[in-house]
Amino acid sequence: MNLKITNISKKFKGFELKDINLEIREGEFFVIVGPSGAGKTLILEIIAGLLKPDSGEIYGIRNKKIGFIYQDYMLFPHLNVFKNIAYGLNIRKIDKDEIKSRVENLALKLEINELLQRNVANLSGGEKQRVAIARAMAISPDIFLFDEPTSALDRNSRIKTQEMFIKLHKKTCSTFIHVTHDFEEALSLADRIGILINGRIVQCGKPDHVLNSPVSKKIADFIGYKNVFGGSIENNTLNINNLNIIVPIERADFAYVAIRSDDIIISKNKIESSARNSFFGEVENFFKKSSMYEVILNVGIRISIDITRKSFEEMDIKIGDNLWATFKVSSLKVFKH
Amino acid sequence: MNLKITNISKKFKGFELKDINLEIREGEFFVIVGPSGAGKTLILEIIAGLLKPDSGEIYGIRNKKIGFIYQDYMLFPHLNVFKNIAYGLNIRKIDKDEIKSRVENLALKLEINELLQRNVANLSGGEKQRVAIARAMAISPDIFLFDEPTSALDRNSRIKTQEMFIKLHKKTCSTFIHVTHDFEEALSLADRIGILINGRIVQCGKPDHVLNSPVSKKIADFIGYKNVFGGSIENNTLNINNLNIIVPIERADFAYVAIRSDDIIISKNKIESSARNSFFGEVENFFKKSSMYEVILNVGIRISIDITRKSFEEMDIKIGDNLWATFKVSSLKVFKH
Amino acid sequence: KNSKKNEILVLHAGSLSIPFKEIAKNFMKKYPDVKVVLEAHGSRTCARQITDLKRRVDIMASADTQVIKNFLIPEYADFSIDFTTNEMTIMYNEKSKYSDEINAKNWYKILLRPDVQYGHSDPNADPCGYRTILTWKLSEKYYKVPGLFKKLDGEMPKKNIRPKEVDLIAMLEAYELDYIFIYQSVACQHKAKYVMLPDEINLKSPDLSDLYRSVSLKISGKKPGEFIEKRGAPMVYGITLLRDASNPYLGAKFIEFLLDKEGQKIMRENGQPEIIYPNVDNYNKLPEILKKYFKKR
Amino acid sequence: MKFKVIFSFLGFLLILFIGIPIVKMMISTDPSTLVLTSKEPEVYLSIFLTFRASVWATIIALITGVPLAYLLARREFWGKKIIEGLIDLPVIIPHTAAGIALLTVWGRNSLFSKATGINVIGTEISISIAMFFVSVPFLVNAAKDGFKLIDERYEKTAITLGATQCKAFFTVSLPMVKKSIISGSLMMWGRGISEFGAVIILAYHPMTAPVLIFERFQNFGLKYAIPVTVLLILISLIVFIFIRIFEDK
Amino acid sequence: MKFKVIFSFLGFLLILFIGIPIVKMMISTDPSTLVLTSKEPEVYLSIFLTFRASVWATIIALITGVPLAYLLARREFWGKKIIEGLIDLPVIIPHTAAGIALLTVWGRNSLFSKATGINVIGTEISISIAMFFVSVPFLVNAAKDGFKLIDERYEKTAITLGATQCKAFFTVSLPMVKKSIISGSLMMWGRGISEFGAVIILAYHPMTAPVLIFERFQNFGLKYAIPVTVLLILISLIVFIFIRIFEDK
Ligand SMILES: Nc1ncnc2c1ncn2[C@@H]1O[C@H](COP(=O)(O)OP(=O)(O)OP(=O)(O)O)[C@@H](O)[C@H]1O
Ligand SMILES: Nc1ncnc2c1ncn2[C@@H]1O[C@H](COP(=O)(O)OP(=O)(O)OP(=O)(O)O)[C@@H](O)[C@H]1O
Ligand SMILES: [Mg+2]
Ligand SMILES: [Mg+2]
Repeated sequence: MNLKITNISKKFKGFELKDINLEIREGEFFVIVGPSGAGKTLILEIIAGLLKPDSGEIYGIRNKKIGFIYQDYMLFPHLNVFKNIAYGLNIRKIDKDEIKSRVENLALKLEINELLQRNVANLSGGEKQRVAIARAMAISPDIFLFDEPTSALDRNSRIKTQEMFIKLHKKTCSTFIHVTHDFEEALSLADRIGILINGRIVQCGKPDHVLNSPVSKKIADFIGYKNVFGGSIENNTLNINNLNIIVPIERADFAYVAIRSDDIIISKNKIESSARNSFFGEVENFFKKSSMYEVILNVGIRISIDITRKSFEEMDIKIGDNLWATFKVSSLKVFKH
Repeated sequence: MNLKITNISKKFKGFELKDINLEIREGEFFVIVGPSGAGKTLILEIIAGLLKPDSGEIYGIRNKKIGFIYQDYMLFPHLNVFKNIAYGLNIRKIDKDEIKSRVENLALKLEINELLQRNVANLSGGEKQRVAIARAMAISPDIFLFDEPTSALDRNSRIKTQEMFIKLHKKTCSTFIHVTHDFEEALSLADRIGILINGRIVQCGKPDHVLNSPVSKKIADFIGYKNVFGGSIENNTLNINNLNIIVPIERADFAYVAIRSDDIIISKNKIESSARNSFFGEVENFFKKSSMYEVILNVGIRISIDITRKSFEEMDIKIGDNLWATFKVSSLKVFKH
Repeated sequence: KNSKKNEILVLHAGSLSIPFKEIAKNFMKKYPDVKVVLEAHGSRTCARQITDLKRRVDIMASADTQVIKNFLIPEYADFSIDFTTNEMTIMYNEKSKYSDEINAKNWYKILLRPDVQYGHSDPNADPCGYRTILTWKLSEKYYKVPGLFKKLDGEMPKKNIRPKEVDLIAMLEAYELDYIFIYQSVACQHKAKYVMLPDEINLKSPDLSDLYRSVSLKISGKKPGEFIEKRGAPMVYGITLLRDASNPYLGAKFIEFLLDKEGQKIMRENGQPEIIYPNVDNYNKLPEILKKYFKKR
Repeated sequence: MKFKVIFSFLGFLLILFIGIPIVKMMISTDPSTLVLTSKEPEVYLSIFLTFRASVWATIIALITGVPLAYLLARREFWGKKIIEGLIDLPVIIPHTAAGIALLTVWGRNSLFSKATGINVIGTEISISIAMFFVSVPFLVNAAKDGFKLIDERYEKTAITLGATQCKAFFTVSLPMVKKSIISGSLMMWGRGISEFGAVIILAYHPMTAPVLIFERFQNFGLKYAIPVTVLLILISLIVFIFIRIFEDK
Repeated sequence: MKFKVIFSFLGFLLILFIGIPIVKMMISTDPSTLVLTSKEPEVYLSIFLTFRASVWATIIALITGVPLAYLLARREFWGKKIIEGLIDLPVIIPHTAAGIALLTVWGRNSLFSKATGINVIGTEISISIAMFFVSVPFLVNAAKDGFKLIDERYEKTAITLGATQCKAFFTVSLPMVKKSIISGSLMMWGRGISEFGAVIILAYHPMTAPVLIFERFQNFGLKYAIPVTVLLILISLIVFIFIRIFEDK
């Protein structure tokens, strides 16, 4: 049965979760992604039935086993790691040996097998998080509700855990509702993504689609478009700071255009190609990332360009260099707000 | 005065912090990075004097104002957001108006200005974290101790917060000791990085240096080298699964070689170049990341290659394609363990 | 408090509370700069305050002159004045079962009815308690019903015993008991109904002391497990001035006031008439101003 | 440093205040008297009776009071403050008055007695009733304060893991406030033991230790009352220390 | 659902058990008598005296007992269990015995009195002393249990923010256990009010409310004792409810 969330609203002083409508297919891996304070935790709590919404209904959750992972873990302080993980199994009066083997199995997968007899109070942040994940997984839920389950993990553990989630999802056919503030994580996990900003689901769709077609400036900002410019468009041209950018729509009183940093090519000489936007400017700054460089080129407006470490080194880029930036009209996204 | 940590050890059942020696220059931005459970929080607590080490000494911390941010925030539940941030100022009996303006300023910077009158209990995870940061910053400490202060933040907030840290660091000349499990974050913040694995500082140095010259397999794994192969070397050649990789050292009974995924070039045809390692193989799998693709190529061994989204699309890579992978000898790192 | 001048501390049996309060009031009216402080306890507890807790007390008045003689003389006091008497009665209220039938002749029959609950205070702790036992024993003779004492004693469950007479009143007021054995003065002061018992059994009349002496019971002695025999005797209240009194003179003045017309009048009004031939244990040690009351004899 | 010294000093004053009278009382009794006293059936029977009756009161309070404490800590409902006030009341009611009030409710003429035909006055049950009445607020309040300090989300977590509300209560909330409840139970048990005024109205016999002590004091003096008291204190102290050590396990 | 019903039922039993005797006592008094009683100086003076003496005892206990509770909750030291046991003891000591023990320490013949020349027996001070002794464990234990449930790292955080240990205690630890301490103070205050056995040994005069109630009962019977009791209960109830409401602010 699908999980259907209809018209959920919840109002607080200073924050409102408004008219949330979602239909999550049975067995789907759905990721809700949004900035801090967007209402992600609230939605999960409402779905889990831990918080009563002001209005709206949720269908398809009754009698389902739920695996909820709180953002702050909520490990039972009076139980050790083993007993925390085994809690849901003990409640179900499962055979002791069975419990033992299941818990140890999970612990092994999550690399917390050496902590099983430990007190939960003095675990490290990441260890706590993994215990919380194990505890939720132990009961083989029909629906997983994960509240930022990887935020305290280092990259390797995170990737491992993500891989585990994907495997688990394939194996169990459970519905996964996963909350994260990390769009990258959403991309690599989700069947579908819902973007939550300021208490509203602003876009919902396949990862690819969301990534390539954000429908508003806010979303583009959130999912990492660094180049977003607003202005009026006439004759397929957006004029901004005396710069004429050719865009794929003909006219608009006001619109935003956005382009991803890695959709822009940088070169010493002007590239003659089908790419119709080409601007000359000066390198203002650059930032080193682990596998690439971000270059800020001032061509009248500041644009941010990602290039590989290799190209960066080959081109020997320095602040003050004059370079060309080129991009295709088709890689520009346009939206009204 | 420099902060000098000498021979700090602390033993628990199942975990040991061993012989930590660090000298952190006054005004330095030092980042301790390590996987979950490595002992990062413990080190910070010891530096802050909140935890007594079994042995060892710390010099240069006495009479210094410390801004400590706990991983789980430790916001005072009986005070509202404003009073939490103002706590350290109130303790110092600073003028009410002054406190008000300072707190509001900080809150504005951290985008929590609308929460000032709120109860801390029902803040979102990221909001709590920002309140904790503001509270520590309010007292203008001489030494900042940050325990994963950005882990609960979404990418944009994180970048903003990181930028704020950098500005703050420039402006205040305070010493920053920043703990994170995110190597990327370490790279973009640190003057120097200390890598902590399993209770030991295993490498310490400038970000660049650490990134390019990991000294062990563990470190290479941790900082994101996906291609690490071990074997014996003879005649500048590492033989592994009948594959001969030419390496920059002449011989070794056993050694690891590592290469970054983005140091490998992929092509349909063999590239004739100075790069002396070139292998032919089949695409086994690929993963989409937000700005690139990771391709797993089986050339006898599985190697992971990062390519830009653009190249990926241009080359129209599919599983089963046969491609060449090429890399330079000089981009191979070699280490003994 | 003992350092305060013109203050006297009077410890007295609970049953003397009301008359003593009034006497103290009038006394203080007469001597406005004197303050009388009254404390009510069980008679034995009063004595314990002095002997065991070493309280500095001026006057002690007991419901049984024997308490003063046994506990206080000669270590803490020199004499004991018998100053008033009392009598045993059966107190009840409207809700008591068969209260409309009971009288001095049939009370024991009514008490022995199976649905009637009666009680008395602890003979070991309270003079009123052992006096009840003595009354029952005398009744057996007086009403000529052999085995009456055994019956009365056997029919009453131990749970109907309370340490002091006031605790019994609580039981009566909560309708837990129908009848309780208590001093006439107490019943009178509580404005309750009571059965007037014949002098032969109510332990009031000094004239009948020989009769009273013919019965006895054992009560606990100086230490646990030890018993002494208590013989019947007319009910006599004793009062004494403590040797350690902080204000011996004022103390004597208070006793004088009590023995004098005004005091005796108050006592009488509260159901505790004066003894016709007041008696003193040790005339020589009496303060001078008190001697006059006993010279007559 | 200064802080620690001042705090230790203040605490020390309190310990002296409590300790001196108790120690003085203890050392005023020579051990041989104590041994003799402990062998008197009247004494040890009454001490056991007291302990037993108070244990019963405490058990009943755990069964009824802890659920109430939980509701008071977790729910909001109309009249809650009044109930909280009511629960506090027995603490301030003078003991004799409490005894009398209980007598009217449980005595021979009460509805309870008439309905059931049982008369509890003068039995061990009535002793427990008196003890219960005067001491149950200490347990309820300790438990309530404990529950209040526990994040409700722990229970919610247990529920998502498949626990019923009932199971969540017994496996999560209760163990988490274990210390508060043990502490409250100890206070209640101890408070019950010491009760005299209310107990004596409901039952003079069988004699509880405080009644026996009072009786001995009145009839035989301090010399015979103190050893019983010291015995009571010593046994209780052992129980207290034992439970305090045990509770940390 | 079932859970809620059972819990409410059990709690309800307890409320009935406590409520019926109290309500019965209250309704047995007609309001006019109550008004008359409240106008008697003897009555209102003794009630005020009782409240005042117990307030003093509670204040002293806050000053000495809360620091002790803090140390007991936070530090480990030799003999801690013994001190904890000792602190619990006054609860179980029969009240008369407690009074007698205090008399030997504060009385006319005590070292204290001889050294200072002050005799506190029979004064308001001695009433507070008796109240303090029998009721301080309730405050100390409530505070201790509260401190135990608070993460020590909050204090550490305050210290890194520049607070001295002392400041951290007053600005963080103390406010965080405020509820436990208020609750403990209320219990202590109430327990002090009801004390009879120990108070009467140290001070029959000035008369506290329980002594007055006892005396009235002894001399005039229930009819005169109950209105004073009801008055005491009503005033206390108002105080309790008021503080319980206030504490949530
Ligand atoms: N009880 C409450 N009263 C008032 N505001 C609340 C309450 N609970 C939550 N909020 C507010 O609602 C907003 C959304 O909270 P929520 O915890 O769902 O955020 P989130 O999306 O999970 O963020 P994060 O990624 O930082 O955890 C926040 O601004 C929070 O302060
Ligand atoms: N009191 C303790 N007793 C036993 N082990 C402890 C104690 N405190 C910490 N540890 C262990 O020490 C190790 C390091 O803990 P620490 O909290 O420093 O990790 P961390 O590097 O901060 O990890 P994370 O990134 O997950 O927060 C962990 O394995 C933890 O379980
Ligand atoms: Mg959240
Ligand atoms: Mg940590």
